[in-house]
Amino acid sequence: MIENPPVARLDGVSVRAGNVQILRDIDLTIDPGDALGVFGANGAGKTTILRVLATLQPTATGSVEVLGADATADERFTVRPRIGYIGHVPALYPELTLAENLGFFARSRGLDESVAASALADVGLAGAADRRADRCSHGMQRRAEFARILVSSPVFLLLDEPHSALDADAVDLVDAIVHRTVDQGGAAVLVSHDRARVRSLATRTVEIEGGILR
Amino acid sequence: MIENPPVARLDGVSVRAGNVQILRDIDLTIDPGDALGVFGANGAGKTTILRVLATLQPTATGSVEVLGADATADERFTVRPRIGYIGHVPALYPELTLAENLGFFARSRGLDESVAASALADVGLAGAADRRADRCSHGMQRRAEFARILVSSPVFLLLDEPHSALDADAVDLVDAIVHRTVDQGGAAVLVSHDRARVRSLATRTVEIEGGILR
Amino acid sequence: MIGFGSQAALIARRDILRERRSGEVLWVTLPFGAIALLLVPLAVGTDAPMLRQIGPGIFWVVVMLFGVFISIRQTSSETDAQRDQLALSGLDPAAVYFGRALASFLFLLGFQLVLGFVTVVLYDISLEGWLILPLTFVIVAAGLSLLGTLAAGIVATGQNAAALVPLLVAPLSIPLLIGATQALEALQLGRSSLTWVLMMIVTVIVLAIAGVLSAQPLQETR
Amino acid sequence: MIGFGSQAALIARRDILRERRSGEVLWVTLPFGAIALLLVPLAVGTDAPMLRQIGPGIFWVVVMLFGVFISIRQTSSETDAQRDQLALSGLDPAAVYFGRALASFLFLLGFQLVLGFVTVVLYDISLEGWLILPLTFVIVAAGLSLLGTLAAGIVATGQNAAALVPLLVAPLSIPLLIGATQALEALQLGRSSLTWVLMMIVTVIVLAIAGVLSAQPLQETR
Amino acid sequence: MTPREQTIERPTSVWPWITMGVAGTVTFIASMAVGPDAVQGQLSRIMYVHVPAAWLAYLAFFVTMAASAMYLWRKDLAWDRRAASSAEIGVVFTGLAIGLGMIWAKPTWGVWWTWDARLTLTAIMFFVYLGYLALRRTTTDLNARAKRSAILGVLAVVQVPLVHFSVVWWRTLHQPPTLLKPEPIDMDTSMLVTLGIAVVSFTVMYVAMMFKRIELARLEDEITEMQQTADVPIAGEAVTAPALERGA
Ligand code: HEM
Ligand SMILES: Nc1ncnc2c1ncn2[C@@H]1O[C@H](COP(=O)(O)OP(=O)(O)OP(=O)(O)O)[C@@H](O)[C@H]1O
Ligand SMILES: Nc1ncnc2c1ncn2[C@@H]1O[C@H](COP(=O)(O)OP(=O)(O)OP(=O)(O)O)[C@@H](O)[C@H]1O
Ligand SMILES: [Mg+2]
Ligand SMILES: [Mg+2]
Repeated sequence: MIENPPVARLDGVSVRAGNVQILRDIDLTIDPGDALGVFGANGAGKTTILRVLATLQPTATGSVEVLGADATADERFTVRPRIGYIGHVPALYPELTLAENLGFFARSRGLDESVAASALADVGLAGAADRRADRCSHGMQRRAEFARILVSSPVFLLLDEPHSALDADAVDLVDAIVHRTVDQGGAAVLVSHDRARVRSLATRTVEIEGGILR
Repeated sequence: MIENPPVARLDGVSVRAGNVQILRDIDLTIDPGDALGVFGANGAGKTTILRVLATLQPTATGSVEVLGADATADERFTVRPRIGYIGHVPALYPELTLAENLGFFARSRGLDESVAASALADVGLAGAADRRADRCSHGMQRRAEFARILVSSPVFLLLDEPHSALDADAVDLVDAIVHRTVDQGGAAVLVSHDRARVRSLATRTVEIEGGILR
Repeated sequence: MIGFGSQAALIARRDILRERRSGEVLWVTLPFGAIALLLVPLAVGTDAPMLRQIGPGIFWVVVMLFGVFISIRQTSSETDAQRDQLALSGLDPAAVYFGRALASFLFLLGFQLVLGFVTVVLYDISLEGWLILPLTFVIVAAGLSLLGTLAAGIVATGQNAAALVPLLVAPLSIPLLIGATQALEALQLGRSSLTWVLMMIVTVIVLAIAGVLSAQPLQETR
Repeated sequence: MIGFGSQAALIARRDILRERRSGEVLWVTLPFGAIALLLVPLAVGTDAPMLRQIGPGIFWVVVMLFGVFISIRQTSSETDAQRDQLALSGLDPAAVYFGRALASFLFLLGFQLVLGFVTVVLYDISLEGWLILPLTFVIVAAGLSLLGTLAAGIVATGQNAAALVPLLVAPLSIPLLIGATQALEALQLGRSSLTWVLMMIVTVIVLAIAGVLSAQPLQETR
Repeated sequence: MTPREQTIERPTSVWPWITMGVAGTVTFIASMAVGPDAVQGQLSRIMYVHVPAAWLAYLAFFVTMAASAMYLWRKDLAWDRRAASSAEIGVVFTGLAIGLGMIWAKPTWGVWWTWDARLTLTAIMFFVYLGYLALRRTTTDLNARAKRSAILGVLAVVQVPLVHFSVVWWRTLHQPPTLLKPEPIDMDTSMLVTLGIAVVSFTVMYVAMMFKRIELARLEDEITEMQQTADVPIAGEAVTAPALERGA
């Protein structure tokens, strides 16, 4: 049996912005089945690493390979729909209802709007489907972001502080989503300050300090 | 000795928005020295209660008294500067540096800009004082919000998920701020999903469920 | 994956829905345009033949300015998080560009119709040769929405880039404006307006090509 | 607490600093205004005497429209969180209103100077009686910034109120516009422009009063 | 990371300078050799610089457009340098045409500047390309800069036909085309020949300037590149542990 190719590989990656260096010489390999916990102080570069893995962040040096595609080449466009990224800030359109937001997302993946409706029900927001996103509480908006993950079932999950703003029930939902993805041969990266919870969920953890991985 | 007047008292308060009821018949008294933990599911109304206590949220029924002032009367304007509120979303001006943001805040309280600089140093952001707020990481922005609290030393703290997005060092900062306020005869309300941490910090806790306090 | 056309339609539907909720074009931009048309006679003096002469020109200038504004506002209100998710969605950036432009195009057509009516009433314009107008309206709306959407994409890539906007808008809106004003005039003077229409069409094509070529690089910069 | 004047100055400084960083007025609005002035002759025809006649009027219309836009944009970009903190800051809402208007006023003065220069060059305007201009510029800038800031306050309170903006802008910008155009003309015709200047000053006072009275209710609604 | 030792070789080629000198001299001699114009007298000699300068500006902006398009297609920074170099030279030529035009306008029309479609549009063209150059100074990231300016470089070229045809569309003061037009040319042969010589010389000058400018641009890019790989502070080190309870 041949070995599975890695889900993502960073090789000597550094990122600069303005006149500061955010990441320095990052080497990192994420294999199928990995659930990687990333810890580190505020401003250390955790979000930036997630954006590099999402192929959204231009790098200064090094090579980035995600789901078999070179992230600096046009190939990245073909793998992006298989990446699920949740950032610090909800990406919903405030004037649209939750159903419309998710429906837009589902249709952009060529899926039916009913998929969106059932994903909303799965995260416990069926009753708020017709509420405008900007009239939903912060935690409800975060939940809707997770519904997006349920709609597209990505193989590579990139979650920035996934447990924040979620109540106890919803936290379990996150864990279930991570488990399911990893069990099906995908991978997940979890950035968090809640070490205890992420340690129990992750298969391994790394620490980032001043832009360097330890 | 006469008894201290309460820091805040809600009496039969209900809040409506559009055609839904967010809070129903809330009775709540917060005394000097109280550190009240507020728990509850996503969308239960926790943030709304904080905004009521901050005199920012119009109520449908009931009476709200904060720091001795009737929150529906013009008296509320005189007590507002003694309230410290941190919401879900940082309120910084993205184009201004952290120092400029805090400096603006300090001067609006009639304080010197040096107070702002030392508050930034206290939250560990002295090195990033001249960085634009929108180029700071999410946790750094949250820290800057706490620096605001250090600048004005409010007697009534209203913190919405204070521990989220903060690293281990910064989390202690929150606890220190709460302790200091409470010890000096002020009061704090902490909304959170992190029950363990807030239980250790709070003098008492309440649970909110579907807009009703239990 | 869904086809290019459905992708563009999806984006256009999203933008139309957002506008319907926020009502910005309807309640802020449209009334402003109408006020502009109303202010001109008050400002330059109510000399009827002169107003008749400058009316169409003023109409087109107002359409031009507000048109670009409408399309810029429509797009540049997007947050970074929304931009990230759109980039990950796998939608073709060129389809996104056309979808946005399509929504703005429809707003602009409506805008032109309302303001056109206002102009005719206020300036007592002769409508001789008006048959060319629907064609001109469509071409101008297309050109301005493509132009504004392109400019908005540039604004969204960061503050330094905002300086590009006037640089792009100035040279590219001029052919549209000249074409629009001259096409009707040529017809009224009994000459052919073909050259003008062609010039506008060429501008629209140039804009469409430019938008398609720049859509991906603009999405990837910030 | 700090005094009313210092509060307003603080807010104005904040807005000026934000503009300096974002460069929106400088890079987007100002060039747009200049383009507008340039497009008019191309659109209405290059008839020199006619241009000389309509030049000042067109200038004022452009100043009027963009002026209100500048002041609206300046304020309505505020987030809910920022609004909450401002309400808690204890700053007097009326001082906040004046501070914002002050920043817009300064932008507008600069805007008028640059566009005024462009107009004189392009339209070959006679500057006889120009001594009234500095006064007019200041009054118009004050009126428009107060008007735009008030309109922005209404827009920021939520979508339904936005429909009120045009109702406010139209009737209040017209006296300013008429006053500005007539004051110079009266002087050039050897008549007194006092009535016109007074009319503008009354409008400015009305706007200031309206702004002060509505500042607190607007801050508290959303 | 240790800072790397890097050096940049000095530009050495001198032949572009020689070519420019020769071409300039040829233009001067040719314009002096031809007899003065019947109507305009000595003033007409301005034409032999005014007109080629305007035409070479057109050419330069077309080259900018083509090179920008090539950059967008190939993503090769060399094309970006070509586009920028050509734009810079085009701006110089436009400025020359405007300056000489103004000098010419004062005695013939009695004013330095007037409302005229060609004059206005030429001025816009000048400012748009000045803006192009200014835009390039706002970013230090080479690829981002190249992308933005390439988009502008392609689109701005619509200015050229606008300037050229403006005299036809608005019949005003400025000379309508005498050469670049569908109808037969009616111009004195000696003047025509002189103009031809001037145009050829200007073209040679343009090519020589391009070589020199592109060489310079390459060196500038190398320096920028070096500055960008140099060591800079780590972003995260700006954040430290909070100092708890000060004084209290
Ligand atoms: C500031 C003033 C002026 C500017 C900006 C200007 C600009 C230009 C430009 C851009 C061209 C190239 C046109 C083309 O072939 O497409 C041109 C050509 C020309 N200009 Fe001027 N010009 C100015 C003043 C004058 C004056 C005062 C005269 C003479 C009275 C003049 C005579 C000519 C002639 C004869 C041509 C060649 C036309 C042809 O053969 O196509 N220009 N000018
Ligand atoms: N204008 C409105 N129209 C309809 N519903 C609204 C409106 N504003 C708020 N709500 C609803 O009020 C409820 C309470 O919101 P609130 O932000 O107080 O919740 P929360 O307890 O803070 O939740 P979370 O834990 O997610 O932060 C939510 O269900 C929200 O959707
Ligand atoms: N354009 C920029 N200019 C200067 N510094 C920047 C820029 N962009 C990002 N940074 C810095 O890069 C660092 C890393 O940011 P990042 O968002 O990755 O941190 P993080 O580890 O996710 O922090 P947090 O725990 O607070 O979310 C921060 O110190 C931030 O200030
Ligand atoms: Mg982060
Ligand atoms: Mg909440």
